Amino acid sequence: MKIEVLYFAWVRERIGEPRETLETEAATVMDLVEELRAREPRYDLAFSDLKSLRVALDQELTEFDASLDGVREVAFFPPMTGG
Amino acid sequence: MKIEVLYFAWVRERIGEPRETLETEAATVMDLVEELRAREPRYDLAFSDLKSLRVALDQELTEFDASLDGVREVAFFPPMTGG
Amino acid sequence: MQVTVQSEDFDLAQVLKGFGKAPNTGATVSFTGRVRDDSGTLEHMEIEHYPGMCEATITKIAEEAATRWSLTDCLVIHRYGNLRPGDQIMMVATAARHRVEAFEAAEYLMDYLKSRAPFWKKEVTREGADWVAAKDADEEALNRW
Amino acid sequence: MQVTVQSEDFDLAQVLKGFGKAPNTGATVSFTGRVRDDSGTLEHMEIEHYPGMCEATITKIAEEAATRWSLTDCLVIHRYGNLRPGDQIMMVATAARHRVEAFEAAEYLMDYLKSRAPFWKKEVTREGADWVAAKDADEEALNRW
Repeated sequence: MKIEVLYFAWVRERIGEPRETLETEAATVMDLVEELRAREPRYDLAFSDLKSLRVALDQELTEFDASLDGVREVAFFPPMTGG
Repeated sequence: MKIEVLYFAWVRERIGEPRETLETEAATVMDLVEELRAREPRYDLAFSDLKSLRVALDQELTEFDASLDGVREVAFFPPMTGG
Repeated sequence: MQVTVQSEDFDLAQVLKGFGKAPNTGATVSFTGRVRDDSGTLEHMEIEHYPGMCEATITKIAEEAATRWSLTDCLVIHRYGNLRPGDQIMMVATAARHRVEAFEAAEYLMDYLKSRAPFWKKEVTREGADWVAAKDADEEALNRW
Repeated sequence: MQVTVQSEDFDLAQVLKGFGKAPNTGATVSFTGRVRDDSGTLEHMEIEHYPGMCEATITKIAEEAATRWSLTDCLVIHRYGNLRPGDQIMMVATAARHRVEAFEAAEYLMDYLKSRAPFWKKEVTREGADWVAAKDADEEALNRW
């Protein structure tokens, strides 16, 4: 399946781009993360500490064990600092 | 001694005037209240329930047992409802 | 710090224009109180005040808040006289480094103004007139500080 | 209810002009956040945001506040882009019958915006640039609600 992946803040800086379209068979967010980490060191570095990362599926905050079934947009970013 | 006495809200309405200058030898607020109550029924009515009254001496909130020594202005009023 | 007791209305927009611009102000909070007409019969509200004591009491409350929360700015405007439903009664504004300080100081000001500033409200409705009674809850609100 | 995410500055005075005038609004609270320069070396702050998710998340938070505190009006403006010390970052405003509701709703909005709205701040100083880390205290602040 085709999935849109977005990166924000220092995740974006480590990976070097704000978004990309991926072809993946990953069933969960965690599977996708493992797939990305295996690709290149910059991904491995960006995802090295999952506790300092958040994930949103189709613009809704969720957990790393969430299913990617039917999802079009995944976003990875550090904890938000709004306000 | 001469003392300025002020009344506010329903205390003012019951007594029928906003302020008066009194000649008194009362030592405490309580003494002054007793003196006033003895004067006329309208004062007696206004001061019939001291728990629903507050008193300020020289514009500072205080208690009914406070001394009038050196005080120029006494004010009686119900609990405040500012804001 | 600004403390004003007046019968005229105030323009919140105008008042806030120059407010909270001191260096290192990260948070500004404003509160505005208006006359409500819960019963649907209110013609106007009379606000009686104790000239002199109002200004002195509010200034003292504002100074305490400014010290306790290290405010970078603080402002209180309170009106007296005849007000109609929807009219502005009063406002407070606080400026501080962080949001919690600005919020707490504004709530402190409001809680103390309610029960300690010498104002009295009388509601004049088509059925008659009545002094607004102080609420136990307003007195109890002071216990949190 | 109004939720706006924009790069342009906003005029607090202008925004509050029409706010909180619904019948039976007794209390209006506004909060404004500005860029502080604690170190004295801040050149600017970059606010990155997630377009779409920002609006959706803030709208959801505002709707929850509006329901929980029976707000008569509610407004959030949040900026993104490059801001300088003293610049306004964001504001919230709440209107309700009583003061406690308006204050609580405004604090709720702020607490949730801090930790749930997808914005990220980067401080650019003369010495370099650093992402502002989320504070444990901000996450814990959500527990009171």
